[in-house]
Amino acid sequence: MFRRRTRALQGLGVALVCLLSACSPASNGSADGGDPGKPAVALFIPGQLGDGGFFDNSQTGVKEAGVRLGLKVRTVETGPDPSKWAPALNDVAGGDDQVIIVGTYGMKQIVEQAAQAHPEKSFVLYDVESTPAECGCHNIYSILYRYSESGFLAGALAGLLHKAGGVERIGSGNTVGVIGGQDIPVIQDYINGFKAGVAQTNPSLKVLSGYAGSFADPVKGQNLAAQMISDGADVLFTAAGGTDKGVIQAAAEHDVWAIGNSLTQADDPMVNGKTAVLTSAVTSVDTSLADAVEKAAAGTLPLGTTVRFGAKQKTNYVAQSQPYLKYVPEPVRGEIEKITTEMADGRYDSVLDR
Amino acid sequence: MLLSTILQNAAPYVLAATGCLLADRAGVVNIASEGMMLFGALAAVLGAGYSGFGLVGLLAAIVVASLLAAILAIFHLHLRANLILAGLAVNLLATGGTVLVLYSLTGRTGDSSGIPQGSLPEIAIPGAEHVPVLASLSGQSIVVWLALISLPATLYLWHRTRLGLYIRAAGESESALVESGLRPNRVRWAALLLSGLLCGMAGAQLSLSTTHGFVRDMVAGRGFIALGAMYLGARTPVGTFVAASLFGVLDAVATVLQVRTNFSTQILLSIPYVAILLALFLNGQRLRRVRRGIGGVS
Amino acid sequence: MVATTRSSIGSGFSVLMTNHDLATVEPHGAGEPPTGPPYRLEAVKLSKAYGQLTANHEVSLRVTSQSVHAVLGENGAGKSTLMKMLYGVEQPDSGQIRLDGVPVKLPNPKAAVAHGIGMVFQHFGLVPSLTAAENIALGVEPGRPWRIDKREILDSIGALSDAMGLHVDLKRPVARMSTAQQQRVEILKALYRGARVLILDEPTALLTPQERRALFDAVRRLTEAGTTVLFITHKLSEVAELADDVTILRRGHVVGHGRHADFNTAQLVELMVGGRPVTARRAPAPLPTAPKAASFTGLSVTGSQGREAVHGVSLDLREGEVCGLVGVDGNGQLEFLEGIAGIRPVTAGRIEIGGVALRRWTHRRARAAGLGYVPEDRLSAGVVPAFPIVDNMFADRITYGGYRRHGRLDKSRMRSEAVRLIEDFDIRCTGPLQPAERLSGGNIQKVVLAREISRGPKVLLVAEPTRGLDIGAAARIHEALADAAREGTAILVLSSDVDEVLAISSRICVFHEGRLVADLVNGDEVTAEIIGALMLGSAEDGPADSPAASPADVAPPAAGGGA
Amino acid sequence: MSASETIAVVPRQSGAWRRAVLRGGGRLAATVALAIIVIFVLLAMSADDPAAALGSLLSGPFTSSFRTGQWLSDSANLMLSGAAVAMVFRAGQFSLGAEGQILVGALAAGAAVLHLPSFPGVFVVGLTLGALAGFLFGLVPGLMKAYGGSDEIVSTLMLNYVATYGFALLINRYLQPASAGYPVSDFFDPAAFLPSLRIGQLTIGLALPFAIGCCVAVWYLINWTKTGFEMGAVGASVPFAQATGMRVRRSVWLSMALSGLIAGLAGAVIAEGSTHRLIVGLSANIGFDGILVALLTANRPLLIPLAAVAYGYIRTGGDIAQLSSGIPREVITTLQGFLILAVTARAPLAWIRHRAGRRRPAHGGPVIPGPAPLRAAASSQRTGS
Repeated sequence: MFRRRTRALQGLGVALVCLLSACSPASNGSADGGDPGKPAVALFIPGQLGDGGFFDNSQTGVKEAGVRLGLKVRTVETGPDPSKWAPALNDVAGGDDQVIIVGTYGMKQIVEQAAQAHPEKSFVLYDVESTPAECGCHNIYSILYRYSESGFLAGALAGLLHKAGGVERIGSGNTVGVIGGQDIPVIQDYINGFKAGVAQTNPSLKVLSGYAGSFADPVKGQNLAAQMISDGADVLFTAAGGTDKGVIQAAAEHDVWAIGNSLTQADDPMVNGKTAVLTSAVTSVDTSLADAVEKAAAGTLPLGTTVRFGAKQKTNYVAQSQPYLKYVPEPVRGEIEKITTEMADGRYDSVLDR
Repeated sequence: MLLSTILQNAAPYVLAATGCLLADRAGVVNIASEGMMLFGALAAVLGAGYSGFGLVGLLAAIVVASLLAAILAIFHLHLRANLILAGLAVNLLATGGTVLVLYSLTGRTGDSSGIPQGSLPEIAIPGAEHVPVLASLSGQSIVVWLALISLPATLYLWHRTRLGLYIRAAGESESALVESGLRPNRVRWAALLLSGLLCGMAGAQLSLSTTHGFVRDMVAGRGFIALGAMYLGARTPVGTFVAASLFGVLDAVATVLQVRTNFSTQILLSIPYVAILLALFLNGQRLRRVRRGIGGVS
Repeated sequence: MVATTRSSIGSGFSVLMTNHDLATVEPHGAGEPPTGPPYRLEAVKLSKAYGQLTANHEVSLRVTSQSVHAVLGENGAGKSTLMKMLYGVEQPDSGQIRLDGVPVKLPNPKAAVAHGIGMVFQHFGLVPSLTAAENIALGVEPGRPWRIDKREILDSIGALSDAMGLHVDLKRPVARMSTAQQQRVEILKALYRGARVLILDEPTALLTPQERRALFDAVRRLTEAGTTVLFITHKLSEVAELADDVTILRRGHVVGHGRHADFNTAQLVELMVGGRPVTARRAPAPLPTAPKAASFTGLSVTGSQGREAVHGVSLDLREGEVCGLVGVDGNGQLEFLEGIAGIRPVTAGRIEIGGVALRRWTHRRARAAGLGYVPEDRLSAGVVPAFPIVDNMFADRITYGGYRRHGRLDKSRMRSEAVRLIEDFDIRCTGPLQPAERLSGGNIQKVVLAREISRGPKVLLVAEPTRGLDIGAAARIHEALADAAREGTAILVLSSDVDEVLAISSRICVFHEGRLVADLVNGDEVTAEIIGALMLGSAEDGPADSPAASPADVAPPAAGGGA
Repeated sequence: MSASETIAVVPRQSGAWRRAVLRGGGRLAATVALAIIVIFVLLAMSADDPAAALGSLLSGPFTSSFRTGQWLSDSANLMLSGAAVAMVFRAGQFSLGAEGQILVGALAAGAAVLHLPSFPGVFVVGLTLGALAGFLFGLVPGLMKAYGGSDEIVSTLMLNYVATYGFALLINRYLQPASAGYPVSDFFDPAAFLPSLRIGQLTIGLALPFAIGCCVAVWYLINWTKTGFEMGAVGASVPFAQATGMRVRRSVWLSMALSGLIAGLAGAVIAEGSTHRLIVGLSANIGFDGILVALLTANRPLLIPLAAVAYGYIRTGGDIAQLSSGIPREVITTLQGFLILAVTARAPLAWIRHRAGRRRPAHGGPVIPGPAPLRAAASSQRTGS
């Protein structure tokens, strides 16, 4: 009885203190640097940074461009609670930032609403396309990515490595594998692209695929990879965020090649002193966003339009990493070069766009 | 290959479940096993990475996880916080704390890239490559070996040592211990610290052997599964060991199914949880049959 | 298991017959009482207060070596506090404890054990799943910390139990032992720790008369072997049977002490209750000829272990009769009662209350049909200690939808009715909102009875109505039951205290091995000895010896009952 | 978690009341001080300007009326979740299943409004189905406990995972539009949005009064109805409930199912009032936050709105600090852990006193347990556990 009361009091007190403290002067966020004349840029992350891929890459791109151009740039991370996204974006849109960069499919309508409410601001919406006709907003520049192209390149590489013969760690087995994080459309694009790439270059290869069910479960990634390896796979493409770590680990353990999806992975290919990541099939979100920031700074952001970034914009490519240059035979590299060029010309669109 | 995967997967379950068992039998449901494993995993990476020695990582994992156990012990045993809620709180501390520590050390919130990679020592059996079972065992990390000997060790603890006797007594009849001039809380402290130690080892296996590196939330419910395995094993050492190993097998089977079939990932991933639910129900039915009469409600 | 029980009961039985002699037995070590110190154990002017309440005021106690010393007093007289101080559980505010004339400090039980003092609590401090040996050795295991010497444990305990005649299966978990066996384990546990002074806290509270005999025999053997025994009780008969010396406590003060033989029963009662009226054995109520209130036919009931504990028992109850239910613990009488109450599954048979037969017997239906039930364990099943009196009093009626107005609970009406019941049943409390946990045991039982009687049941089932209560409170409870019977309620009362059953019942039913072996009209000819014999299963002897035993409504089953 | 406050409130003696206030005040001050210290240490670890971050955390929700509305909306969700938890705790059962029940409730509500033709008030259908689904999902561990004797802590914990995976699976398979790049459904029709009131920039959703209504309903159920009384009694003592003719099993499953119902409603309210669609991660741990809210009030339903508003303030403040100062979100998670520890710790003062050398045992009673626990042990032996 008594205890109950004191604890209830505590609850009340917490409220009280909060209310009292509300009188203290508000401090609005201030990011460092930035020329006063240039637009302030906010990168809005509807989720958490540290995914080792998509969001981290977008931050890299925006920051890099911001520093280069002397812009005031800040990142706003809302966390995975979707009920916070709309209010948080409204909050940001109501602030001082002139350019607001927002990604992922789930943000489409939310950004459109914010754009409608704040016609004076410029929005960059990446990874999904806004439909101006529906929302009646023309201050959104949309960026789409052709993930399937990256997958295709990785698949083509895997196929060609098998065809070439005599490549280190590539055995006589006839199997390659691809591992995704969650079973969601974006990742499905990667996987379908990979399968198409293998089919294009080496149709007799068998492709294993699996989802870890999480972007943050390297143990599951390790398990899946080890299983694929024991089923004969000697090249593994991974598109699974933090889960990638496990895949790469398994590749190192069992002497097979992993193909990553980001430059970071290609730049740091070692696990325990052993090279595991052959290269990465990059979809450079960072480049596309750096490009957008540049255009925004210059006042040339093509609002109301959509750009599909891919091989054509040179954002989808196979990284020229050390191991790639060392282990992949010259003819194969040439072939990949050629496929990338052809892809940019739209030769594989029919396969890729399903 | 499959057996070695199973061993690798089962080791954390076995160790953590044994930890839950010790705590549970001493009268403390260790719902914080998840958090202990998580912080253990991070500490292992940091310890091994910065010192260059895998064993230091293991030690760091043990110390940090035991520290969390100590927090739980202080709050539950001395400050009389509700056990389950304090356990949840420890889990929250681990979820948030690991990221904050990672952030303050590396500026990254997602994973431990940038910290030198370490690895647990591995124990190989010379000449075992061609012997069927030994081959999978050889070269496994020290933690897997520890998991294997955890069963005989627990049984020895149970039946041959004072601590084991006291642990079994503490959970069932606190008054008996007190009357024998013993302090139940000390026994619980010991059990909780041991529990932390085992969960720390389990975490180290995840981040220093099965994979190399820490990823936020990488324990992904394995601590809760370990807790469930303990219940599934009817709170006995052998049962717990078998049930925990079973989850290692289940993981491996799910992986095979994911790679070789088009089965829905979500369904495969929820199998362990459904299995625990079923086991709980069946076990409850069995107990109910035994004590039929005075209600079915414990 | 059955064999063990029987043999111990068997030995007790022979003593039972010489009961009358025991009352005049000379103290042990006859002759001059020890004239001077050192006494084995001595308490000098111990005082202890809990806040406002003085539990012990300058209590002194002298225990002669190798004697049996009884500490007699009503509940709340301060007996337990005294014992707790002697065992180091509580610290005296002032005073001194001496062992063999030497003052000792007992900051905790461990210190007491180190000084050779052992205590057996009323409710056992055993770990159910550990074996007897593990329980006995708990905390003092021989061997190194990382390796207990099991052989050594079994050998040494085995030797001890042989020497003391306290036989138990050392490898059996205590969960699977009878109460008496568990008590033996407890005594062994104390002795194993080197206890030479053994404190027994109401040791007979949970025992059957036969088990009590066996215990007393064991206590005798212990004193012969050199142990000094101090036991707490509020039962005069036990003092008469066992004690050499006695110290009587009342309200925290010593009001009398000396050799037991120096007191007669009337003096002891006088000292103990301080001149309050005490119910002696009540004249047996006449067997009413009123109509049947309930009839139970061929009931079989499942017991705790899933086995059938009651085999086809039939019994009729008439309005206004008080039927006592006795049996050695574990012979089905409790299961029978709980089966009728609908707490346990009844697997066969027919239950009729007020002429209406009910199918799918549950407690809820039983209550709806007019059954009242006072459970055995009043603190866990009789009341919710944290709930106020009013909630405890009307819990049954609330759950049946009573006390509602406009769909919500009518708390003010409940409160005013509670006030009335508190008066009627003489419940000592600050008001209907006082939580039950702050009441004494007797008043808690009155709350339970107020609840069960005030709903006007046709049949009232009562288990252990006065266990652990002092004489005054027990008398009130007995009055309340008698009043209810006068109102026409048929009462079935189960008690492990045969004297109580003899005092309040108009009829006595004896259970043995799950069967009703005797159904007697209570009268002066029916004695504790006869009932005791029947409880042991000697169905042929009992009624034959007793001319008053009338053929029961239900004939006892064929000789021996069969299993 | 025993329901010690039932039919009657123990009469208030002015002295005791004042002592309670003083002691409560002391504890409160300590808790708040601890919270602020912890926040500051965490911020110092992670923010460039900890003082500014703390300032924006503490004043955030009042810096614009939009943010105020956001705070109230978040508080409403917390209230519902807290009411669900308080419901089951007051009935003496333990459930950690609100998280899963919220997901299931949201899923049912969302699936309904996505498939139904739009008509005014369609949101009510969603709420009803959400509540129903939550009820059924809460019924599962309830029945498992009542009829199977299954430990409800483990079962509810496991069911949370089942709900999480099931939620993702169903959205993935049936509810997401073909073009989606992420498991998320279309937005609901505006008719399925929870109505809200706009006062200038301040938006107050129907969720708020609705949530307060739910808290009152739980209070009424527990304190003024037969069913609630039964639940309290069953929670306090099963043998007692059995011996007084109560329907023990019904009470167990009903209390857990009703808690599920409220959590399901919370899910529906979040879907219809906050996210306006189904999306993976929708529950965002609010089921566990509900435990904290219920705990802050010691499971008193009428105080839950206050506690939810207070806790919502810190949460929203944290969000705003994150928006404006760029501190990692984990500061709030960690703080939450500390807060739960701080409010669940029941005897810090006694312990400190004990440590300081008083010879009184920490638990304030004799070291040797009296008859009650022993008795319980003895009776559990008897019933053959």
